[in-house]
Amino acid sequence: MASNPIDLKRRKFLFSAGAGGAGAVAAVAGGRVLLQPEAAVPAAKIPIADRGYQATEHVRNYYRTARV
Amino acid sequence: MARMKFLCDSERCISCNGCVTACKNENEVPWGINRRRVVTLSDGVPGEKSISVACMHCSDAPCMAVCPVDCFYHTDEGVVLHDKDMCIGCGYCFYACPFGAPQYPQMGTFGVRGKMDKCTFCAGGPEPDHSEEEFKKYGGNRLADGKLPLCAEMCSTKALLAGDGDIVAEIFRGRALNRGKGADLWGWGTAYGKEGVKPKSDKAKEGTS
Amino acid sequence: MKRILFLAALFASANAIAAEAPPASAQDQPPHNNVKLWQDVRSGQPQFTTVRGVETGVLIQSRGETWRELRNGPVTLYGGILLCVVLAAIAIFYKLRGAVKLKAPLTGRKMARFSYFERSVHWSMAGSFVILALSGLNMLFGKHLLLPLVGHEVFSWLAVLCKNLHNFVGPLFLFSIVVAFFLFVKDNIWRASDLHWIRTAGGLLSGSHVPAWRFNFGEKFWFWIGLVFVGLTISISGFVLDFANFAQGRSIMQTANIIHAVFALMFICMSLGHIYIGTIGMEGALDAMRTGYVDETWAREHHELWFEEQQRKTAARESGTAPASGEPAAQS
Amino acid sequence: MLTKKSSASPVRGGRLARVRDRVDALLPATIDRRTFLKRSGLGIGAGATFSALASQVPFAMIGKAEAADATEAPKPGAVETRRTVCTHCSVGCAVDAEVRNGVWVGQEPVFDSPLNMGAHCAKGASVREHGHGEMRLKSPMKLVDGKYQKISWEQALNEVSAKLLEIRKKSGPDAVYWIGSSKHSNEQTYLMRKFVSFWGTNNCDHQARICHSTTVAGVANTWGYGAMTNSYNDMQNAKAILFMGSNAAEAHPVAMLHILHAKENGAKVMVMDPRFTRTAAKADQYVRFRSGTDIPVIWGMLYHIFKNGWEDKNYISDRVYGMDKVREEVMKWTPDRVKEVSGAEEADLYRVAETMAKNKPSTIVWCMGQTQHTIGNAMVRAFCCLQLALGNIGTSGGGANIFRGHDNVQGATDIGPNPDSLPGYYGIAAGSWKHWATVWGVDYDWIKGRFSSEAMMTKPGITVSRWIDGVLEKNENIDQDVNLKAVVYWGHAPNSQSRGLEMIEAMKALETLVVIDPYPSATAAMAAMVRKDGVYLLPASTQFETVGSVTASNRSIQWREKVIEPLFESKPDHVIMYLLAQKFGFDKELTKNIKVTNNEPNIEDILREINRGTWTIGYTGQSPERIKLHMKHMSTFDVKTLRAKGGPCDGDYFGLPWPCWGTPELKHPGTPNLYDTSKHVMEGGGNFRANFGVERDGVSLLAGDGSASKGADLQFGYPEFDHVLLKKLGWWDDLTEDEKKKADGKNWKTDLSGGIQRVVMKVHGCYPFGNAKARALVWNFPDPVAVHREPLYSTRPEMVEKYPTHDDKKAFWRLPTLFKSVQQKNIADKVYVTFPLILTSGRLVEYEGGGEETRSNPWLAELRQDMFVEINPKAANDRGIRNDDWVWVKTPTKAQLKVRAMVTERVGPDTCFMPFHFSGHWQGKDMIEYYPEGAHPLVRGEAANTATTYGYDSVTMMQETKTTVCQVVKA
Repeated sequence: MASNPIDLKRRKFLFSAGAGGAGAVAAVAGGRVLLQPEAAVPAAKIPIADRGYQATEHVRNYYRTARV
Repeated sequence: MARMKFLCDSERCISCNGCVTACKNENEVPWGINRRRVVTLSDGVPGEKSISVACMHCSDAPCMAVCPVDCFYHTDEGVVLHDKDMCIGCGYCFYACPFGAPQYPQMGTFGVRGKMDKCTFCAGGPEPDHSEEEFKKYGGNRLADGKLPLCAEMCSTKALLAGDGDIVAEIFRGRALNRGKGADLWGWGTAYGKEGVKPKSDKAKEGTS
Repeated sequence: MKRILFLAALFASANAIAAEAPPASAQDQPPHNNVKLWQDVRSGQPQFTTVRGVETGVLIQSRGETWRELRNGPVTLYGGILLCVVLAAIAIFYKLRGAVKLKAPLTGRKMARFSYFERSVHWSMAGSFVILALSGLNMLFGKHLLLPLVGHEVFSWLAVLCKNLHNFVGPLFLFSIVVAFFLFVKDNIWRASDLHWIRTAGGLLSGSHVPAWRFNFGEKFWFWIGLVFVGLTISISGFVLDFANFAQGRSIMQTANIIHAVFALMFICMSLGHIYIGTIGMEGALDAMRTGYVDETWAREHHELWFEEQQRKTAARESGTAPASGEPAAQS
Repeated sequence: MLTKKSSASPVRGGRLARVRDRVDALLPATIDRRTFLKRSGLGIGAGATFSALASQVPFAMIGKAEAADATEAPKPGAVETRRTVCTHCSVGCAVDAEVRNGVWVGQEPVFDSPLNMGAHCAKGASVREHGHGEMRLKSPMKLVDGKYQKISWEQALNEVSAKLLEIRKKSGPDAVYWIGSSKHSNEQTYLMRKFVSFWGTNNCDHQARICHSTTVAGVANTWGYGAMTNSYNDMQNAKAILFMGSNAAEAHPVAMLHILHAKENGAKVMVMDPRFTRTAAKADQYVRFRSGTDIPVIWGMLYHIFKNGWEDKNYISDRVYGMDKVREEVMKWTPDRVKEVSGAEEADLYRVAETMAKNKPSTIVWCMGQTQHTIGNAMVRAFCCLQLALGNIGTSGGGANIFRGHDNVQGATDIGPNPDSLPGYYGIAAGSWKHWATVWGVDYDWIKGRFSSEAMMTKPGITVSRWIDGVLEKNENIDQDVNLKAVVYWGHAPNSQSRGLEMIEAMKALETLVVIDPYPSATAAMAAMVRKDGVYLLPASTQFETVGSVTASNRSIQWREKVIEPLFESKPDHVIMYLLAQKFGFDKELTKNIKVTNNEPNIEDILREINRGTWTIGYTGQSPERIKLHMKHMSTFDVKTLRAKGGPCDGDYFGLPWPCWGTPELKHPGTPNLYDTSKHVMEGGGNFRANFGVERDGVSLLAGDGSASKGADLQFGYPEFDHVLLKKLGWWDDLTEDEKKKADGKNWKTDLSGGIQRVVMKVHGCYPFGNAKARALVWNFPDPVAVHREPLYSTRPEMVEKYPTHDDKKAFWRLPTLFKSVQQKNIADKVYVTFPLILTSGRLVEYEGGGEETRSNPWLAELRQDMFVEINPKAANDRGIRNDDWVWVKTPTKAQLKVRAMVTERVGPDTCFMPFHFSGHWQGKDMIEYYPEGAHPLVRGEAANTATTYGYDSVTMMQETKTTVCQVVKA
């Protein structure tokens, strides 16, 4: 997981302290296990995951209404 | 990178509590936890003003500064998030936060102040975006969806603004100019004047942090 | 400057515009300015809100900032320094002075100093104190010292443990303090001999023996200032924080927390002295609290007046007469 | 894994994690929602469900959800977005509902909506909760031995219909009272009127009676139509905005979006109200006056306007009839007299009047503060006169912006169950019945046969505000053969009607009470408190569980898509109507033009039938296709004008605000602002209606020269069009042969071909209903010029002497109605001594109407947990009351309410305010034991109307709730 730079960006905090979190937390086994394959998916194929703010159409639309 | 900010325009806020329920809707926070609230000043007399308040995602966040386990972190956009797995429920962030943002389930019961809960700017938490754990612990993650906090998006009079600090400021500036004569702005300036007018450098720093 | 940043975050952008706004005409229309609004905001007085809870009507509680500055500043810094200084001082003292040794050889004759109950109370007090002190120190310094070493996951686990131990052991500590008070109070009442002890600083420096009753002034100081005053202060302030279910506001909790931290640090420093003198600092002292018995030599050298009194009592008991009604009475 | 929210668990369901999407996506498509929930509920945390599925599905398929969503077509389990409209007030806020596997998992703002631009108040932001509705009535129930028991739909329908038929047989159709709803869709509310007509009575009504009936009557009689003239959006064009008896910030919060925008652009906002409301907080000027003295206040303003010559003289001479008579009355209201009666200062009124006169276009807003009075109709007309004097009606930015209450109260008023009219304000004269009989495709005589007599068929029914008297009044005093024996509450809250103590007696006296509602609990609990049996509860679906159109306050019609399938065992109202019609034996007639599938009458067919028949108010052009197109292309509409620029709806006004004349094919764009002569009729222009003849006492009622709408062939006043006038004008031949056949002998209202409207408008630019003057003098009302009359319960005996109320009426909406005798008795009894405080009521932003639905919503209920009374610090101190104390509010009805005191400056020292949304406590006692199990609202409190007093408007039977008296004592 750590090989994915996008993952790292937001999670570096979590992992900075060493002890790997991913496996350990898998309380909801299904959910966690399922997420493993995602690391293999190239970043381009993940449209919005693990990203913060983006000035999307939705956001621009919101700004427009706030100007009224 | 854009710095996320909230701004409540007290000239527009009508204390309809839309932001409060929008938050509950998006994040399914339980009864007793209010990540956002609306406070009305001078209630019922001329000069009445209302302000919606939640975690402001401070640049120099007091919660972060006092947390004994260091469970807070800033995202790249300046959103203050925390890790509930680490939170020990000590209440220090609640003492430190001027806005009363931190909330605790079952607060008040002996020794078991639960894990702190607060506004996430609809940005979830440290778990993978949209994971079930993230939702359970922190609620929705709209930022990752290319959206903004629902409270601001749904504000009935667009009083509560959220988003890129520069754009939010520009929107507010437009309104202020429209209101004309600086009538309402005068008060804003005075208030900040009393606190010591903030030097431009700080403003700039904040914008980029 | 840093201090106002967080407030500025609230209305940051408004601020920038305010500077540009022409203020003149607005001043002609007082109702249109927001001075009152900002005064109300800054006042910290509760205003109207439909959200229920403690202080939900307060928009900005500024004292948290003071609390933060005190806690993260002087309390952490000077508290830490103080702890280090005390530890260092003790270490240096030990190096220079060494343990207080008995001058005379042991007699082999033991005399009872602490009953089983007294020892139980002491050790429950001591034990809970150690737990509280360590967990408390972890709350204050852990993130600076321990966290970088063990990482977030381990530290968080530890911190949860510490916090819960602290919260639950706290009341136990108070309970043992109260019991200890009633148990030991009568032997801690001021006596004329204490003055002598103070004048000679307990003979620690000179190495000479200063006669004392059951407890010397050092112990009495520890009892009254440490156990009673500081202990109760910590306990009460701790209870304010522990039992958050009486709708106490933040400002009370902030004050309580600072008091709690300051006194706790003081207490820890004092206790270091106590622990030192009760263990490696003085030969035979630990035995008293461990076994409840001390050697007659030890008793004569450190608590001569008490030793003599005990001897008289024993003699009286052996000769069949009742002991004197009580030491204080005998003394007066 | 449970996708349905549970109030017990903090964060279950809701916006589901993407992981869950995939799991859901894998469920067989045939699985129904309930089974799914049930099954998935077993495996909290994905374990059970997932492992069962994992064996069937290769892991590879369970990839990243986003990737899958992006590359593959939506499959079952994917998120679908459905557009609906908030059901909580009349602003018409659009809502995008995100649905997965039939579960409403997300709510998104619709920034494209020109009405609300994504904005919501507390209620709108929480509508998703209604898609879960744990506290709803879940199955039909029946009261047995004082406890509600679950029964099947079959049993419920059989028993209900048998009881009602038995009553019909025994006592005639007028013995059953049908209370419809302003929360029904247009189609349901229309079907309800038709349903009640086929049952054979005019005894039906809905919320508009106690909401804006005085407005509708007053305004329609002044200038033509009983509706908001402009729109929320159009208020952005106003230069001055006056609120009186309206608290938009709490009752219509999203309207404030437009209003504050206007304010920021320089409009002056003024609020005149006995209470300093949240709206007042946003005003530039606030004037407090004594509740119930609106007419002196308005006349006091007009006094300054006339005195200073600020009135629009040309406008008055061309477009207003009888303003001289108004002037006579107004000039009697000198400032000192106004001050004596209302307490409003001369300087304040002068300033408001000047602001209104010098900042044109200026608009006014009023709501229930104006309407719910014994002289509500007159107050409303006084406001009309103010706006007519200023020439503000028929201009963009001006107008009378009358904010309606419920989401579809406008639609229900237009085409719903009104006791005095068939859909479209056609009235109930024989001709009206014949018109609708033709549209419905049934024989007029058959309908007549359903009624007990022809006389009853044309006699307005009892109003919802008075049904209790229809039960309790002595038989010889009522104007129908029998007393009411059964009441059907079909989407109405009992606690919104006054005189709760007597309502309980009426409920006790009924033979049968049927409640059809998603949240019938207030009615159910009240009934169970006094009865052992004879009550049936039928679970209706909310508007999120069906489709249909809804008319916002600005007359725009929007389409709601079905968000979720009906929850629990509930059924949509029109399905229940059809099922009951089957039992009553008129289902065939009811759905003659309407396709029925699985007992569900087709909503679109119903709307088309409405389109075919409602010519009077132009509900004819809004075909389902056009409305849906608008919903889809919201972004093309301009926020300020509501007009589409380009796109498939080019030129249309959003929601085709009625009147949208002619057939859909005529493509009339709708009318954004009524009576606006600056626009061509085919562009939404218009003028005042010629509805009251062409002359009176030798004075022409037609408009002056040059005051016709832009581009009209007739640039002067003209009467309404019929086949005769068309022929006289030589326009008859503009009709097609087919149209001629249908239009002959008809007028613009009854010509089902739409030819008359087409020719008059499209070819000649004229307005179908003629061009006349507005009436400042409404000669057919008790007070042709509005005069002040004190409320029946007044704290000012000397004022009562000077301004006494009307004389009692013997038969008024079938009931004797008291005015003077009550007022005089109160003076004789010195009620003003025992009850020295004025009691008024109003809305809270968190709740709506009777509040059962919103008080069952935890997100809202948490914010308002106690019923309270607002009391001024002075009044409180005099009584030793402190903030948050429990107090008793006592009224002359001998009712006493135990509520919290809210000590506040919002009200003056002589006034108390209570919100009317609470119920569930009865004079100090929690009624929880009387509720059907699991269907009690989370928050309960005293209903304000348990304690309200007698008093009804002299025209519409509107209840008086805004000015009565009370005493408050510490509990």
